[in-house]
Amino acid sequence: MNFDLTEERQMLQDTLRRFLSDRYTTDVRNRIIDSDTGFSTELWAQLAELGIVGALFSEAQGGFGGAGFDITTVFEELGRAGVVEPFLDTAILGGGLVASLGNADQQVLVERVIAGDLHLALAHSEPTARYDLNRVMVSATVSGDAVRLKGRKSVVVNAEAAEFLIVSAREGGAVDDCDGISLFLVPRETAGVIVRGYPLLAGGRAAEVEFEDVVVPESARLGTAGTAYTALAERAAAASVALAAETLGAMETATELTRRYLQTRQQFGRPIGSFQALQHRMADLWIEMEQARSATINAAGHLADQPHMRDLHVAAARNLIGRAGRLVAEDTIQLHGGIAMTREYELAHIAKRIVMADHRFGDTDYQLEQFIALSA
Amino acid sequence: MNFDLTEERQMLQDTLRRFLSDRYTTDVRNRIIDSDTGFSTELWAQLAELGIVGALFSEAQGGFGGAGFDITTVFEELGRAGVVEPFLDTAILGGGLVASLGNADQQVLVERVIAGDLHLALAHSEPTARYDLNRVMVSATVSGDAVRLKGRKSVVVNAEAAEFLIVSAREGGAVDDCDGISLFLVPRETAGVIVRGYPLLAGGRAAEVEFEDVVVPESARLGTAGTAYTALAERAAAASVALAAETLGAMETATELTRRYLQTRQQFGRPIGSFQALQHRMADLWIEMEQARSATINAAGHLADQPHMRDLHVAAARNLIGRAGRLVAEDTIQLHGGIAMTREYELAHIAKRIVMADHRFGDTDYQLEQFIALSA
Amino acid sequence: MDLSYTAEELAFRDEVRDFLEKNLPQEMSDAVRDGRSLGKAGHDRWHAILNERGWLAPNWPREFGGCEWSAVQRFLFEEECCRAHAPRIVPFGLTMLGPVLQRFGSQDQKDRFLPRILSGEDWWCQGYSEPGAGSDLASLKTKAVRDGDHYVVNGQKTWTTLGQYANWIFCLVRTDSTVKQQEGISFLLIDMNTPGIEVRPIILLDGTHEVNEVWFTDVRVPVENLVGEENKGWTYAKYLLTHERTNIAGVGFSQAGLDAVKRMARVEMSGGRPLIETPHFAARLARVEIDLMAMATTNLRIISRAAAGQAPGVESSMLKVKGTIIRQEINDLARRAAGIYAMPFASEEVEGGNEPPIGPDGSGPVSAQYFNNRKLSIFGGSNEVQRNIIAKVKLGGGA
Amino acid sequence: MDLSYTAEELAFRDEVRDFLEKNLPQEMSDAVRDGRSLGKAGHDRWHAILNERGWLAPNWPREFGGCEWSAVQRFLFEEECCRAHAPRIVPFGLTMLGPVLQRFGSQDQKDRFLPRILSGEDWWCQGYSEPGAGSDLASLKTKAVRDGDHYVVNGQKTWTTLGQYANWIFCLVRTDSTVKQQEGISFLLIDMNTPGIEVRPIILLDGTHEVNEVWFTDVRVPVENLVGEENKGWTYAKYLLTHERTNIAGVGFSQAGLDAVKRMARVEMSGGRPLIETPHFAARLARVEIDLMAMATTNLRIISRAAAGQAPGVESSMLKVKGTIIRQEINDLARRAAGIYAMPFASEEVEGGNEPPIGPDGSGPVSAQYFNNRKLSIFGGSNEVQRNIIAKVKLGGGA
Repeated sequence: MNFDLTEERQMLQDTLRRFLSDRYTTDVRNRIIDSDTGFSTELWAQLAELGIVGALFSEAQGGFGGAGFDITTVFEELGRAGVVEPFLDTAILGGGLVASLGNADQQVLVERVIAGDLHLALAHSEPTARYDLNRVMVSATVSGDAVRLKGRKSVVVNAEAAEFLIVSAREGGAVDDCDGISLFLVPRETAGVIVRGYPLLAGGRAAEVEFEDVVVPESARLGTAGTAYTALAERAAAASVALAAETLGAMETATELTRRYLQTRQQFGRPIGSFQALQHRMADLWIEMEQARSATINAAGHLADQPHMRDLHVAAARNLIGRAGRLVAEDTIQLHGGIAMTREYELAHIAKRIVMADHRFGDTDYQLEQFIALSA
Repeated sequence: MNFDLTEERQMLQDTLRRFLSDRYTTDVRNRIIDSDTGFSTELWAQLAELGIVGALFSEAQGGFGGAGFDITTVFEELGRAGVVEPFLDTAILGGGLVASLGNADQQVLVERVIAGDLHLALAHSEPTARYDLNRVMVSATVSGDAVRLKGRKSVVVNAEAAEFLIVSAREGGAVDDCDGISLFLVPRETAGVIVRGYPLLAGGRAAEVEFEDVVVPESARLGTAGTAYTALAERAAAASVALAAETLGAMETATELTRRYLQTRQQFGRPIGSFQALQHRMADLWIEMEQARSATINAAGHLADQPHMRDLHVAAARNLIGRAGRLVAEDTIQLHGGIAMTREYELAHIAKRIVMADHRFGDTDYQLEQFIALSA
Repeated sequence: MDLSYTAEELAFRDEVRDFLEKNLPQEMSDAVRDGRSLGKAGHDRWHAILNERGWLAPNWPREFGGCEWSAVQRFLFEEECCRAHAPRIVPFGLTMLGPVLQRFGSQDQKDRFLPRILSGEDWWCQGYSEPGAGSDLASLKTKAVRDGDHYVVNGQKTWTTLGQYANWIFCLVRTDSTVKQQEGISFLLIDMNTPGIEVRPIILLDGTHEVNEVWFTDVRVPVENLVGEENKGWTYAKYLLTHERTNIAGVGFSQAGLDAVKRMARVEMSGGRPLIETPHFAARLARVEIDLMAMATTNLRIISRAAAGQAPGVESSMLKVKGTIIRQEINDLARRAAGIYAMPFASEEVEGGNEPPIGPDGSGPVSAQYFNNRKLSIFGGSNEVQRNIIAKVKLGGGA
Repeated sequence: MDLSYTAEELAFRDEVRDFLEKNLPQEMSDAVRDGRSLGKAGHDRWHAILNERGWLAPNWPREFGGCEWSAVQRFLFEEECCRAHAPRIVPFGLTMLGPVLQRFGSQDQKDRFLPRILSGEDWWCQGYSEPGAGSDLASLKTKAVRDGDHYVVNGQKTWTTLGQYANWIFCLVRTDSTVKQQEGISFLLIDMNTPGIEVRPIILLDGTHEVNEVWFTDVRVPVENLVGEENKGWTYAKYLLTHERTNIAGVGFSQAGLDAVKRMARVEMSGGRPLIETPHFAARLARVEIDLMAMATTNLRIISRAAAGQAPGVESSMLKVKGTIIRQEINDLARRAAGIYAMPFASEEVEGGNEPPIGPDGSGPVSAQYFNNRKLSIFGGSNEVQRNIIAKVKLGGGA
């Protein structure tokens, strides 16, 4: 039983926290959000150089981390600073899938991801799939040594910046079978790939992606045909651990901003932090923060477990954090009052990150359903 | 649109409130609870004489009320005083079923109920039925002009005091069909009726009732064979309106006791009602009280409607009151502290009435299920 | 006890419904339903339509051109407007300033300002809040110093809603700093075109420009623009704040919002069935709907008491708290219902384009509205202040 | 980061599990599981069994006959005891007074009292609370006046748990009324058989007799029964209250309670299927289970920090608040699970008879326990006091 970070992770945390607090200020971040690309290539390169991307891959994959607690260490800091750059999409999802399924040729992309000069996006969600990971209707039809992709993917985060889209498509089975799903590495510039981008409410960009009879070679497939679900589910779990940690970090910032505001803001002749009703609400938020931290630790600690145990802890963590996160986002805004409603105030962005994280890979209710099914 | 009580109901309310506040003190009530019968025949007679039972029946039935708002007027006051006498069982359920289904001979019993000299009990719940009104396994088999009853009924409130049990039994259909259920007027002293009584946590008594080949004449049936469900459902709705109003009355007492306690109880040199955290919790309780009152009004006002609309409002009211009631019961105890944990303090009993009401005719979750099904 | 409307009330409702069907432009109700901003032109247009029908000022006496409707009529009107997705009537002139002038204004002020509120010639905004004051409204610092037949105003107001469209502002200003906070405040009417006034936009967290800062530097205001007596402004301000607000619970908004959530949850699929049939979402939806059904009755009970001449006391605080909780919960449900489509930022540019919408109908603005409506429990007397009021009245003693 | 126990810890757990399997009498664990009272004889018996094994005082140093276990060992022991439905060890002598005497008691007091706590010869109770004091413990009024080599004690204590079994009581008494509240308090050990002491039962809302009033009328206590210095009692009391309590979160109790709820919900039927499969109940159950899984880790994190020598600060307040919320929520779930069988009052007479139980296994005491455990958030520093503490530490400044 040991709840301390290893020395390496402690260093990673310190480095990242220092870098972001120096460089990733509210002004800088809000300018990034307003930019056309929705992220800063310069900061991306610098963070990759600091080893932040490498920390998300194992040594075998060319990185120096990749375990649950590496992911939480990195993402808690990203969340704390409200970072909008697509670490989840390029590294955890895109890079992670190539690393776990790709052949030697394809693995080269992982090196480029770790070096910071390649972006990827997972094109998986579909209009009627909501959060169901197994529901894939985009079709892949083999003819000769070519594969024809057809269908639509929704809210593909980081699609515009990605050199390759990793596209899930069905090669067999019914619409919601786990079997029959394949992944393809599709250059975004391929003919017939129509990308319609838009900004996201909490920063960054996504796109609707239409595949109009897109033809790629069979060599674009990651792994064997129809068997991608296991890897997808594993990466979805990793993404959930990342999202949990990111939200936890954001909650830390939200409560810390509120703590300071309550100490300094005067009303009726005294700091509003002296009002007992507000004190008690803060106390409840701090308690939920501890719970959120524990749930994140549980999920990270079980990420390499058997799928059943892994998914049980992941669902538990994301359900708890979904509830606690909403409470923290709403209450910290309320405890501030009007100032937190303004775009310039750091909390506004942080609250958006917290709440919007609930819309990736299954919201609070979806996670509860999963937990119930897994614990039956 | 008019939310005022009629003059008659206002008088009924005043009379009942005055009588109970004079005569039904905590001491008196706690002695009643500890008694062997679990209720006071003397107070029962006096209340019947005041017209409290008659107010629960329509003029056609020999009473002078019987509408939703008559029921709420009476039961809110009963709830306010924490009355444990079986008005629900003898009048709303027992008397109400005889009045709506009984033939001329059987109707005589309603007169005796209104006069205060007859007790009844509805023997309906069964061990595996929980709150499902349609789930009846006790069987009724006709042979000649006799009917043979067999099976077990659970938590039959007021069974020991009842001269007749009104027993639901199945004469046809599957175990959870609405069709096929009949009601029989069974004298409690009939051979083969085994009554095992026990006290209830919130006052009053109930019993497990076993029917070991009990034989009654066919004339004991209320209404035509296999068609009792409609009347049962209507009385269950009336009982739910009564329970809602009773709980509302009890919540009034709980918050009023707490208001006074907060005003007088000193701690850290000032009344604890001056602590803002406690003030805000009280404010929330008062808000929920208004909501509970509105929900009760809605249910009472729709009691005579078509079953669908009636049951929708009943389910809404009982779900809301189930939630608000728990909040009020738990928070008023908490706001008091230790004193409210003692049996002598009025709130202890009131809180038990509030919470235990949730276990009759469907709890908060059951009502939510009903509401969802009815609003689909 | 009678839960039904009278025949007259029902006839009135039908009249309103009919009017809205015929006169509310489709593109306007579409914009309201989809959460798109109308701009000043849109507001002005709806204002003119209502004015033509004589239905612009439900709560004004007839002598000033109002409808003098009963509380129930006003409620019905508001409910029908919400159901039809009519634009909200901008309240600053009609609901806020109007009654104050009618009660406390000079004859000149009434003659000059009231008709122009109705005609739409004047767009009013409210100068109450100041930075640093928050819930402690009376601690305001904006100063007005008498100089001949003018006041010279210096200071800053904030959270001034739609101030960017306004040509007039009613302001609370400090005219005496030597007395108790509440006793040195006056109520001034200020032409926004006076030199020295600067309006600076505040961009809210959802990217909208609804509110503003208004800065006053040596702004000269004629003394005839003082409402009532000097240093009595706090009385008028309180009158304005507690002036019967039949729609404080926002029942109509909530009903319209809930309908929108249901529409979305019927088409959005989860696990192969419509979201509305999945138990956890259905439970959330049912609980809010149950709360709202009760709230509608609570609202009517209080309205009917007000109609019977009983002044609403803590009830309006209760309606404010619970009403905003319900509205915010519905916003939260809408966000949940939208699923992955809650993430896109449906900015005006995106929405205004020719592209088809990204998610199911109505999903575009849900997240922006969720965040924007956090204001409901903050502005207009925060829910904490309302709870203080409830406790103070019912428990006695200070907070 | 490593979420698993060490091999030594696991071996220890197995040893405890094995011991409980062999030594915990079946009828005793049945009674605990079903919520039946054990009486003094039952408590004494379990006390003796643990004492024989030397496992009675996990947190005492070895020199006084304790186990000197690590925080993790203590947690594992408590968890296993809960899982096996072992009776709770009565804490007054072992967990509360023992450490105070070891730290602040005279050599005579240690020699005289500590062995008798272990042997079970003395049953201690706690004389802290007074009527009218509540959360404001330091406002206590029970007076001790020095008279030769005795103190003469007058006053009243309340909420004295299991005082009806006790032959000794440790009391906070006022020995100086002229100074600040906290500075005039002393810590006295009083023989319950001294003339002038009267114990009056308080019956709780679930009909149980757990707590008492203890009245003192001219009770003469030898001065050698003063612990530490006169007027320094508040220091010792605070030491006692904040003395590391590894089980303040009650994780073991909650786990056992949740298991019981699941057992009941698997047999209780609703709409033709087991209650545990109905979505709303399943959702309640899942949320509590998720909270409890996190709480178990929170608890271990704080324990492991304590083991590393970091003093627990606000963490124990956090554990108290969330731990009691979870335990009470589980009690609420149990009541819900029981359905109509939550209504019967399973009094000792009813339960003690030869009749079969009325509802499904375990449903008998659920409602009584639900009400009885409202005390968890009231006694031992109410949850409101804990929140004050958390806010004070993290925000600074007073309440």
